[in-house]
Amino acid sequence: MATVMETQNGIKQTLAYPQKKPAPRVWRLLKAYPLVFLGGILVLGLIFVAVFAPQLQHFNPNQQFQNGLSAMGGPLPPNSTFVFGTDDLGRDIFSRVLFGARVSLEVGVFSSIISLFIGTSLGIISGYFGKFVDTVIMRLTDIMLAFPLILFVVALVASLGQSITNLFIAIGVLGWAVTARVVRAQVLSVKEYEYVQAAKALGASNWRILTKIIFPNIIPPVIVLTTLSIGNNMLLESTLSYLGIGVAPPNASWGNMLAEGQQVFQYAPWLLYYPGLALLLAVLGFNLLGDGLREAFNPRRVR
Amino acid sequence: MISYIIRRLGGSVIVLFGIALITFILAYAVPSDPARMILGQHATLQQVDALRKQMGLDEPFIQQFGNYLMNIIHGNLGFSFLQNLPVATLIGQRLPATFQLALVAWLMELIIGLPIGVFMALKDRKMTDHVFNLVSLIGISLPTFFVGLELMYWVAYRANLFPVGGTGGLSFVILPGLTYGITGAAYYSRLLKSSMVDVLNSDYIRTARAKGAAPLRVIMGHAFRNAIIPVITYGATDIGALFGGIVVIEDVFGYSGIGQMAVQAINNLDTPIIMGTVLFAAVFVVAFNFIVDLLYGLIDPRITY
Amino acid sequence: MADVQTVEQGKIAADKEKMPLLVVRDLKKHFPIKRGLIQRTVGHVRAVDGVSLSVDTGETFGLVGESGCGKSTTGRSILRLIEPTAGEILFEGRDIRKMGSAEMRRMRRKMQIVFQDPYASLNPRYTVRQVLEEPMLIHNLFSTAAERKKRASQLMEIVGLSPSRLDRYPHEFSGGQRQRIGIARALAVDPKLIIADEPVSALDVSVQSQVLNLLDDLQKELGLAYVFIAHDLSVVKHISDRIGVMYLGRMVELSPADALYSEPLHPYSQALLSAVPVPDPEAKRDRIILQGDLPSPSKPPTGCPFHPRCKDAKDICKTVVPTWEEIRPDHFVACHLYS
Amino acid sequence: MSTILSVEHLTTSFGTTSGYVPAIDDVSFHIDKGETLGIVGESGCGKSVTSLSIMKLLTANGKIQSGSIQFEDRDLVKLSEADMRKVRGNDIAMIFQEPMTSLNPVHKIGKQITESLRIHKGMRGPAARARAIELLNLVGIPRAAEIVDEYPHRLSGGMRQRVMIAIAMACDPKLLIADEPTTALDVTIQAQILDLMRKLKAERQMAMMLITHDLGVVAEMCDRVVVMYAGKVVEQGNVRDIFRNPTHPYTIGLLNSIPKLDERKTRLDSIPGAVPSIENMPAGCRFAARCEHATQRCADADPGLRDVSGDYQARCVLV
Amino acid sequence: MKINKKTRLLGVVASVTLLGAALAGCSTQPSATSQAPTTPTAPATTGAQPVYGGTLNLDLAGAFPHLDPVKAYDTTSYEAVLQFYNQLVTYKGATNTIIPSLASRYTISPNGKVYTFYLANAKFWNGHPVTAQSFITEFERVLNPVNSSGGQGFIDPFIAGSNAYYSGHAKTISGLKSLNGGKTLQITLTQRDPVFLYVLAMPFFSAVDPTYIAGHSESYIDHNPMGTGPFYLASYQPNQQWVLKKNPHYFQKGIPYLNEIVFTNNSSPSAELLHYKQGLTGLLGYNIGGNGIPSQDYLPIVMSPTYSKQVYKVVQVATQYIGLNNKVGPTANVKVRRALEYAINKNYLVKVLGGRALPANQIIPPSMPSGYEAKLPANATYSYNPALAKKLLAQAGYPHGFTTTIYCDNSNPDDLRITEAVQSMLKAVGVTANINQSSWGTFLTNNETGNQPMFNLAWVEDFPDPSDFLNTLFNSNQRPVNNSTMYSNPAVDKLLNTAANMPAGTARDNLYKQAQNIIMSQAAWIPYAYPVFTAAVQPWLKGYYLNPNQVDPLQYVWIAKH
Repeated sequence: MATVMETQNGIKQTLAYPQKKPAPRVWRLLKAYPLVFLGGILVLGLIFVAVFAPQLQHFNPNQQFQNGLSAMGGPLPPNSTFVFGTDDLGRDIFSRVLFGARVSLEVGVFSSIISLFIGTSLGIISGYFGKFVDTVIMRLTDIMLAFPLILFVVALVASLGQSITNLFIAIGVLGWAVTARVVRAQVLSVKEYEYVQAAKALGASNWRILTKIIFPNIIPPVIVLTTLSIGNNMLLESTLSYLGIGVAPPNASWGNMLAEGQQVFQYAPWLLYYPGLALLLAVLGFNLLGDGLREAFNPRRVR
Repeated sequence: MISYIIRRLGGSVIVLFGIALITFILAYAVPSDPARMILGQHATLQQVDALRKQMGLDEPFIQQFGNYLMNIIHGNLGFSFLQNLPVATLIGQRLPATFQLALVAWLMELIIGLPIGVFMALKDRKMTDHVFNLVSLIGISLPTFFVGLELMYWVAYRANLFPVGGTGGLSFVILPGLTYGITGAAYYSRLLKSSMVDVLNSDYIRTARAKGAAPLRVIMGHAFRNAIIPVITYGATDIGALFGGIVVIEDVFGYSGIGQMAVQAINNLDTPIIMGTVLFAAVFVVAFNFIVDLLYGLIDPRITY
Repeated sequence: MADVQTVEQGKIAADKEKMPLLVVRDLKKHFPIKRGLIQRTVGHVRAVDGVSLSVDTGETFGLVGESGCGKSTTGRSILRLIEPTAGEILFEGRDIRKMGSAEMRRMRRKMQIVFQDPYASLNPRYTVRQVLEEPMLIHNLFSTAAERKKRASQLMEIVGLSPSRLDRYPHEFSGGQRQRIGIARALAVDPKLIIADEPVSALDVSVQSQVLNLLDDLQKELGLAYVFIAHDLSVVKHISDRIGVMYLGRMVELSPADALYSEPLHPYSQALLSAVPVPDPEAKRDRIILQGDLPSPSKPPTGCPFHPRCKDAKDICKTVVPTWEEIRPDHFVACHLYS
Repeated sequence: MSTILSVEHLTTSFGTTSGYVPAIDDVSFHIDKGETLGIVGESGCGKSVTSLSIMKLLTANGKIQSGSIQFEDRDLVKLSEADMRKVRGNDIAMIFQEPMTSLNPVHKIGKQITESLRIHKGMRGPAARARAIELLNLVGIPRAAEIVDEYPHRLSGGMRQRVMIAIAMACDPKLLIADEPTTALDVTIQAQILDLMRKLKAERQMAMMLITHDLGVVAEMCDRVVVMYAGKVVEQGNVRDIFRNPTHPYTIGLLNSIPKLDERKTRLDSIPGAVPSIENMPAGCRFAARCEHATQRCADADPGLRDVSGDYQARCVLV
Repeated sequence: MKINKKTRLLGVVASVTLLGAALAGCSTQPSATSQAPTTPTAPATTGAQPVYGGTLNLDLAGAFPHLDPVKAYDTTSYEAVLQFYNQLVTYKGATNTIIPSLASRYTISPNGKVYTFYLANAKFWNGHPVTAQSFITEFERVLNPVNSSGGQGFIDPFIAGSNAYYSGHAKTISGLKSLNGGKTLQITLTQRDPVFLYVLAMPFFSAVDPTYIAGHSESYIDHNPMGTGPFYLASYQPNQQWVLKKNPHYFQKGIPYLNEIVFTNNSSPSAELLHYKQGLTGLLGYNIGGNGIPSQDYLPIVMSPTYSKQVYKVVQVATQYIGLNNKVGPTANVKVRRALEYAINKNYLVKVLGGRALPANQIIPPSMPSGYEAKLPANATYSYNPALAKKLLAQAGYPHGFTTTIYCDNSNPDDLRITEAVQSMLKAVGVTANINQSSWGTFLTNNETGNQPMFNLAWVEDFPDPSDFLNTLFNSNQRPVNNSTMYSNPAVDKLLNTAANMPAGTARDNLYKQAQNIIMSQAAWIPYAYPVFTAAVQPWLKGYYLNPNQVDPLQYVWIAKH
């Protein structure tokens, strides 16, 4: 939620008329805000791992190895065969971490796209047409924002049934409110710009103003918001897995690996650390990138 | 002012109605039979049917929702299937514990977050800013249960500084609170930083400096109160949500608060509790948003109602 | 305000053979103030409260007044960028307030606007060419991209910019150049009337004169009519043929430009003129310093709106709204001193 | 007349991605006691940077690179931040262009006026409040005893600028720096404020540095004037001299491009082109590109400030 | 009854290990020896002289849902009630032997229908004496439909007049008589009932104070017990802490030893483990009917040389199995079911459970006194053989396997792990199984439709009799609620129905064995494990033992100097 606020804030800044064109600002941005490099590298790394997981894997991630469990039935610590160790079903953690990247990314991206789509549409409608429609949509937004998100997602998944699709539908359907608010605020302020007035004076239709002027202006904050929300949703997936309603087994997501790992963390911390580190880096990557993009879209912050 | 409050309350009622409706639809859709849940497996089909009738589960949706609303208005949030007590009583029992934890968690966030935010604003664009920024982002990027488990193991068990878990006095809430502080402080620090940077660039700060005010005076006397407004907005939603139950952390530390009850209810599909806690948490969020709107008037004299 | 109408109508009737391009009659724009539980409208901000004027083809009508007097609202209401509350706006004899949205859009080709802020009135994401071609696309003026580009280059030359810079973004231009682009955009549809809303207020003196000269040249070449809105009396006086002085949503004086300077009638016009700093250290100054601030347009004073600050105020000024009268040929004023 | 402030060869630069770029370059001028010095120029000429350099209130990326600012017996450039704080608001006060944003919206007027009294005079409580009311009366605010407990948003722009002046006057400064004090105001309100400033200055024998782009304001208010262009002083001297016989082509162009009320000209003179950007300053005369008299030698080297007469200099080869 | 294997947090889920019969079960308290093939052993703790006093701290995973004996049917409540209330009879130590309790002695009429209980001289905490009415009131409460008591089915219609009372046709229960001025309670049954004494040992049938019951509301009684038990509830903070104090007037002289027991609500297994390691709590895995040591804590305990010595174990009278639908889907084909039997590596599953189970090969667990077969006929015996499984699947017409769904519930992390392991084994023979995990309530509702193709479940005895497994779960008249695999075989039905009316003995046992052999040969279930209950006990906590019937020994334990 804070990201929202911040983003709203950032948007306020983005509203200022850019003194400089965004493109040449990129290298200045990198200099002024080096962490965005790190974010970009982490996100690219994540995408790479997700795409090439089958090539990088050591074993089938879902295969349970008889020699993957200790005599007592416990997981094995990292060793020469299983470089990240095994989990409590004797599966190779390394390969599962690789494939977990896919699932986690999928959940993060698809749920964000859903909320992006709903939120942007409603935000534009609300902001541009105002009046009664605006009141109704904003009230709906208030309602969504007042819900305890985790409880609600959990209850929704419980009703829909547990599956990866339902998971990102639930996260996505519940996450649009923030986007809608940000988009609406952006539409409202862009609407007041003199160049919108100018277009109106030139005889541009509502549709033209909406698509050619307002829409391009809401893209930057929405990109920032979406980037941040991908990371947030990956994190949310891990929390939901912890609560027992994450991605359906046996598919590995970092979330359900962590959830499994937390059960034995006192005995076998590697079950927690490898997926935990992977998740941390990925979410951090998106946060850094979103942060950097916010700076990039904010003309006042790059001198 | 009065009419603003009334109007605002009216809006809150609509929001709460919407929440009740969505919650009810959700519970209605849950694939589990409340009568069977209450009676257990030994009950005969006749017994179950009788109870369904008695509970009004055979009535049409609208009627059931109407009953539900009437009950809520009378303070009756329903009856837990599994714990055999009114949901309102159960929430009431856990409320003090959750309040205590929520308050400490929130304070932790502020204690960690706000000073870092001010510091980052002062060191804007310097190396230290980047370092703090990275650290705070790492805080945001960590799953709370991960942080909780690590704190439990290292701080409570290994260093033996706090109880490892359970419910009790203040010492029991420090670690869960700290967990929340670590993972949540970054929102505050970053929010405060960005609004502080804006404020520090404003004309009236230059006026204050032109008067010869020292940096501390400029920051605390002039910038802070102006910069804190967006932070308060977030803080209200945050503490509202916290009061409604700190779901994951309560579970990690085995802390018997509302969040833990909600998690257990979800695991068992004890729908009256789920609905009750969702509604309850929403009430807090709505209430705190309301309070904040009134608070703005105190902080920012430009706002009148 | 009925008088206003009749007088203006009289003027129109007199000039029947020469129909003005734009006639505005008793234009009003009231913004509601909402309060209370059900957001009842408890009052109105009378931003524009009965303004009448006319502009001939090729003429510059200057509208001057201090901030909040309603001059910008008047300008935008004329274009229906803000929907007026009441009044008639006749453009070439047709009431544009009665036009449907499609017809209105076509009408917009003939009336254009230039804004104050050259930073905010150009879309930062468009190149100058896109900015200039936008009106052509809206009105389907040319069928091919080449034609549009040719016209855009032409426009650039007209406003004194190099067509080679067509593909640059607005931020790559200086303030004065941006204002030229804004003018070029307005010209793209071959308008007959341009409402220039504080077009030079954001510009430095040396650049301001360039833009004023450009507007002058364009008028001569293209036969444009301007409604020139500004707070700077010397600029308005320089460019305008006739000037209307506004105070608190009303027109208080309307006269030919030179007459307003040489013989301002309304005490407010006199104060305004005397307050303009003269760039001559040896000039003689008989400054009238007005007392107090502009009253709120939501609660305008009774009678003459200017009476609380007027040095010549009489008792009647407090209660009776002065009528709009033509004291001298083409010189109108609303003041009890002259009735 | 003794000099109160003497700026010598002041160069202030701002850090950009392409290194430090001077915003004002080798600026020298002085202000005598009780005198009003006007600094005039168009946007970006460095007039505000000059005033902020004197106050040492530059933003984080700006720094004074060379030169001295002699105020009475001290060189402000060399003062520590702590010592500088004792000067600000006490010996030198400043008012700004935007009265709407220059007051802290969340503090009452009284608190904002008394703040410098608390900082510099240790005055607090009823005494400070009484002084605040006195100051509000001084700047012509009606109902001062009520206004002192108001928040800034309740006041109009003109009133706020009066409050800003009251704040500046609080510690009886020896020098008042007014940075475009009336630019954001309406012309009738501007007249009120200029009137007030003139009155206060006369009463208090205070020196004033008036920064403006409006030659009319300079003509009305100032004794001497410094004309700046693109970070350099191009001309300085007595107001009458400069307005009657401007020497520098820029000053001439500027004066001629203003539309004047008392003449009806069909065409204004104007200066062609635009100010060079701070990052691409030409090596020679910075005005050369826009100057009708420019020759190759103007482009080759900066002509430097040249004496026209005793207290009158211009930076032009024509001198 | 069906159990979900995690009752730690659950109330209504009645996973009670009921009525271990005289010979059933095998506990591994210090002196006991095991009957099961490979029962783990536990350390010895007896020997020293008991010490009085002290406070025992215990972590409690959830609140006590009920403290009213009428309602206490879940494991947590069940054990709590045993601290506060006494019954006519109870179990002796770690055995399944019934001994008198509040009844100092009892007689049974030769026809087995009339039980006479001579009451001991006991008092409630409030000083009121225990009389026959104390029990009659409780029986009436159990039979009162308002209370929806889980105990009703155990005495109705076995006690004379119980059904008339339950259905409201009688104001009293004719089979209950108070004799001898309330000192004697006589119970008349409608027919001979060999398990009646075990029924009476259940907490449902505790002595309650009629005046207390009359004076307080049901919900008050449910949270404020008034019994005769060894401990009374001194104070409680809802959901946080329950403080039990020693009853100084306990009718059994010499016990309890402890002054105080403090239950602290702590649902975090990680914190529970650390508490135990810190020595703050006396036991890890309190609540015998529950899970014992939480599954996530088990490995850290048994892998540690120190703590592994402190582990107690007992094999439960229960079977964990994968149910295969006999009516719909590919598993309706017996060849497919038999193929799947060969696909499951039970030893691996036991390993996944960390050794807290014995591999299973039949429906009846070895801890059952009768019915367990040392050697099954060849056509009912399956061993892990994926190659054979594949071959059989091909023969059944599924050379490329098929896609199906395994249902399981979410109440215990082990459920999912086992299901995942099964999923992986099925994959190895070409069968793609999706896992549908849901809450216990949803699972159960769904299970009882008889439409789940495959499901992971366990069955724990109600009665130590093979009928409780075979008749309840495989008789076609039990479809679909209990017989949710939809197994239907007239021959088996006939065997089961015949056996139900036979006197106990070898002839009857053999019928059950025949039935089991047929069922196993038709592979209705894949039984995979007999669960083992575990607890870790601090070395300074003496006198502890595990009784298979959930009678926990808190009144007998004492704290040694440490």
